[in-house]
Amino acid sequence: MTPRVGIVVFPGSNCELDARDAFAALGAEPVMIWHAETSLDGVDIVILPGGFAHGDYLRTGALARFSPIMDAVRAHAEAGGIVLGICNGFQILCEAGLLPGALRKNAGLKFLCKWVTLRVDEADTPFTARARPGQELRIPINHFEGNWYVEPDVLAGLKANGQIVLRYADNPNGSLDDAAGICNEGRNVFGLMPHPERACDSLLGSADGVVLLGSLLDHVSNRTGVSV
Amino acid sequence: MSYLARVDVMLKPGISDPQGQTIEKALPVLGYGGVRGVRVGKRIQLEVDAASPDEARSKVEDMCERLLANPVIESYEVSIA
Amino acid sequence: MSYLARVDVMLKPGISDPQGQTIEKALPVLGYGGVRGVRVGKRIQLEVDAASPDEARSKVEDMCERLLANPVIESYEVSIA
Amino acid sequence: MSLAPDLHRELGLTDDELEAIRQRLGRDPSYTELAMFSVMWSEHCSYKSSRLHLRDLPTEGPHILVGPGEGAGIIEVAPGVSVAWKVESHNHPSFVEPFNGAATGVGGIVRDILSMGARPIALMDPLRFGPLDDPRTCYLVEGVVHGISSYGNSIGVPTVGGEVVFEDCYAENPLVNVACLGVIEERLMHGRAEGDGNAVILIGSSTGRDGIGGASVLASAEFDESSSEKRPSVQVGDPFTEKLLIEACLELVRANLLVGFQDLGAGGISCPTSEMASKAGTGMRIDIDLVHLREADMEPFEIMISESQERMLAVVDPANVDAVLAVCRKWELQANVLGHVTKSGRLEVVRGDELVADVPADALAEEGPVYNRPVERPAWIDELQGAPPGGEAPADLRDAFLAVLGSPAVASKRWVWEQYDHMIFLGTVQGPGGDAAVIRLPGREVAVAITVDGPGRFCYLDPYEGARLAVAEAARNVAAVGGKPLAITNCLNFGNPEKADVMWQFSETVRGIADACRALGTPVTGGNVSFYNETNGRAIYPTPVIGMLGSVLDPAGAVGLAFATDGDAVMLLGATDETAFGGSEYAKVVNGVVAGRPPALDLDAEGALHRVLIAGAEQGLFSSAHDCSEGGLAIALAESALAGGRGFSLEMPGATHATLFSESPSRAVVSCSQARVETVRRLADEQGVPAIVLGSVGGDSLAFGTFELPVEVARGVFERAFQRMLSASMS
Ligand SMILES: Nc1ncnc2c1ncn2[C@@H]1O[C@H](COP(=O)(O)OP(=O)(O)O)[C@@H](O)[C@H]1O
Ligand SMILES: [Mg+2]
Repeated sequence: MTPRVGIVVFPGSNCELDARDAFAALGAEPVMIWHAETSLDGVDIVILPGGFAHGDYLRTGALARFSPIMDAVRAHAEAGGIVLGICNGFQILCEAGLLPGALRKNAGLKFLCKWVTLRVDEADTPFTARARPGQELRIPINHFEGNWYVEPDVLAGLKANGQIVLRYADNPNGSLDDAAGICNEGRNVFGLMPHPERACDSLLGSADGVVLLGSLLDHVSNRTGVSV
Repeated sequence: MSYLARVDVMLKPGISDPQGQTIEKALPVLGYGGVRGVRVGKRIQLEVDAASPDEARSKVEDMCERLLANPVIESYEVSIA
Repeated sequence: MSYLARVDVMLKPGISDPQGQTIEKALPVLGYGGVRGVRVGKRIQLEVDAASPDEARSKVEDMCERLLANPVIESYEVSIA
Repeated sequence: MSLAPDLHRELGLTDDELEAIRQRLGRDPSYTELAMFSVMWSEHCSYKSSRLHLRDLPTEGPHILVGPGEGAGIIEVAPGVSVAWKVESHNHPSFVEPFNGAATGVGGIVRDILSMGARPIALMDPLRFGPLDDPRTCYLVEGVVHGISSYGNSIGVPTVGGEVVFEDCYAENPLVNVACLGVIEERLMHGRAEGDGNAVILIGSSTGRDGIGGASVLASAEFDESSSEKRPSVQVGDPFTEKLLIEACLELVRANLLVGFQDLGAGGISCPTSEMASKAGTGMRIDIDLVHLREADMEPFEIMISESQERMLAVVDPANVDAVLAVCRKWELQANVLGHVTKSGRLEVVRGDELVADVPADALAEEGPVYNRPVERPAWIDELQGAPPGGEAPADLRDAFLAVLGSPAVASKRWVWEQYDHMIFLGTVQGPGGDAAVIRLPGREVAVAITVDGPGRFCYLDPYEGARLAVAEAARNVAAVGGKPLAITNCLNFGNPEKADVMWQFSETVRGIADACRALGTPVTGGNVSFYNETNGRAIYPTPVIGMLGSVLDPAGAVGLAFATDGDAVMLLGATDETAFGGSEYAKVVNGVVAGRPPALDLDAEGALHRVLIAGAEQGLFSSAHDCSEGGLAIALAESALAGGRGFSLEMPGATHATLFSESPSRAVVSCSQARVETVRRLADEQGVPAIVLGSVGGDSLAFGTFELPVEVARGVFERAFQRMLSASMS
């Protein structure tokens, strides 16, 4: 049996189909989950996809974190289940307190859609297991609010615990400590601004995203005995 | 009773404010010297039903804590008219 | 002398404010009934050098016309402390 | 009730038009009816000045499933795979308020595509502004680009290409056109109100007093001075609601719950109600008390013509009404049953039990005035065409090259397109920065190539030739990536049609488009006309923007413009006319001249070039292909080099400014392995296309023979010029 990947769809999400197609191409079984649901019906991995949930009105992720499904997402995370927030999903996880920090407007005050180079600084996580420490990945960003911030003392703790998983080789948005992707203390909840699902097909410019999404599938396969 | 509430949400001091900085850079160009400390935040207006100004205020402050402001980077002020 | 100026920029009445409407729709769901007329605008803070409060005010109002507000759709209020 | 004597004039209706309305109704129109006619009979909605000319456009072909007349044209790009393709203008609103004007322009064209039952999957934004050294221009550029970016990115439709052009003539009349591509998922929808008794449902945003400033004169006495304040002409876009509208409508189409539907744009509720009834030969009765209003005490005329954004009108079998409302509720969208379809052939509008309008649907939608406006070739055109084109040699060839490479028209627009999500849907095989964008269709193995082109200078010098050149260049861009040109949409931006010389430019342009489209086998599937782009008597260049669409059956075989391999041969396909400087970038930038005749175009040679490019791509012969357009051969070579991050050296003797900067059409620069040079030659010979080897790829400089410079120097100019000019004039 294959890993089931639950993709949460908020009103205003817009990368859910891309996430679905990328995971399907990797042999997983994508399951679309509407934000008003209250159950994740036993999926192995939860994805909060990119987009503009509730139009990003007020603040990115500010309204989405109150969606009914978020209680189930929190429970899944607390039970050690894998949760990945991509772009807007990362912003929602921060607003929901499942990941530390907040995302401000890009330092350049511009929306940025471009290819960037990421460095894997923590290779011993379920999200980066397929990567070599220090390996560079070419993956696009696509956001206006990717300028991650956290209080200095918290940052110190995160670095000490190795929770800054991915860093920009060349910081595009002013993000603190060049952070592009982080995880929680339990190393089962991940958030990143770049879009690995957009980098799973060399015809589109890069397949490096497979390293990250594939690692998650390996992880749940090994843990639950399901295989890809 | 219905009260008009005004909420001002600003980035906390010490947190860099690209919008403010951009405006601060643009002003001299337009011939406005002697301007400092530009900060850009949100002003939210709303009408709340409440029995008293105090009740209105605590209701709105509650909204700020949970929704209107993000405590990690923002501070807020509520005024009730 | 330096004065602290506060500028509140809001969409003119009649100009639709999708952001405000969306927040208004969300509030009851979060258990905040009895809230109407939510409008979201900008609050801008700045320190201006000027000889008098009046000079500070007219300087800032000038900036509003040219940069801080978009007169086509926004109205603004200036207060000098 | 009798109307104030010249109320109709204030609404933009002539005395004759009012008389025509009286005849259709057999009585005076009510205020509400007058307002409805004023919008439906406006130039924008009725095409009264352009319609006669547009009839000459070829609109049919085996692969054209739907031509002009509906929300968008429909083209079958592969067996069973159909796409919608359409361009619209939002020029004036974007001048008044660049951010919201451009944003709502995106929203409007996306709903046109949606109205066909298609999922919008790509946008393109042909933009034109005044000179870049004018701070006002920079304010407009920033606002327009930000508006498109924030709306398009939020609704999740990638903006995969466009144009940014700067000419003095656009200073007071910037052009903001937006094209949208959609893919038919389940079934094609039509804007027809079939079925007596079917329900009429308004879906989407609430209705406010948006965009009816013009009709404010209808305000009855109880409105005070601030009434203009109450009726802002500026509309604010709500991309969040648009995104919900897209998903909800597509779900309704998939579930086959709709009889027909149409978007609300210009004309507000008056437009789809009358058009859908008219197209189906039915009628409609609606109660505007059931319209979900954003503001209190709106008058009937306000509700009927309000241009509030993000709304669609659906005609639904009564048995399906609950299901439709349920889908809308799921997507948190307002939806209200306004009334029903009738047999009456009339649009009846009631408010409660008061009848506020009762007009024949055809009168509003179909029987608008049609004008055969005077057409006269202006005297100044001969003088203009007689003047020297500005092809004189430069003082220094290298400086001239850098001037052209760094000119606003040629320099990289990365600053613009990096602000657009151009990747969502995992279909962008080739995005901004190339010739045509190559978009793989979701869940399918085929792709389409799309591009927009509008060489205003050529059209100014000779509208007929300019229009042919526009179509040719657009098709060439599609062929360059290996796409087969199939059809065009077009946006015709012109001055005041009541002026004979503007109408001459218009008719010549349409004639040119028609001839070129016939010759290249690319019918016109629709488009849009924008007149009155004129301020203080100064009109814009006649600016037809051509949106060309082609098919790419093997996306992996699409060809890019980047030089790929050191040692590859660099070849030029097509003949060079070294005198083609009229309206060229070189003439404008180096000699400050816009005069003479535009380059001469032979459509047979053009078609032959396309066949070579397409066949070469199919056979996998090319490492790169790039058409020669603005800046001529020199810029085509430089762009391929910069894109590939590698230089080239030309072996051809003594490259002069005439060889390098002439803009003679029907040419492309390709690179291929030395082993394939002969095959390419033979392929070109078969089609009668001249093919010569210019030199080879490699090294880290652009070595033109007569001069040379490091790739990185050229890159610095090409990549930074645009942003430098922007920030320079901001300060
Ligand atoms: N330049 C043109 N060439 C061909 N068809 C056109 C042109 N301009 C408008 N049309 C067609 O006329 C019809 C009405 O145009 P328009 O009002 O822009 O459509 P919509 O109502 O969807 O905005 C559309 O089908 C459009 O394709
Ligand atoms: Mg080209």
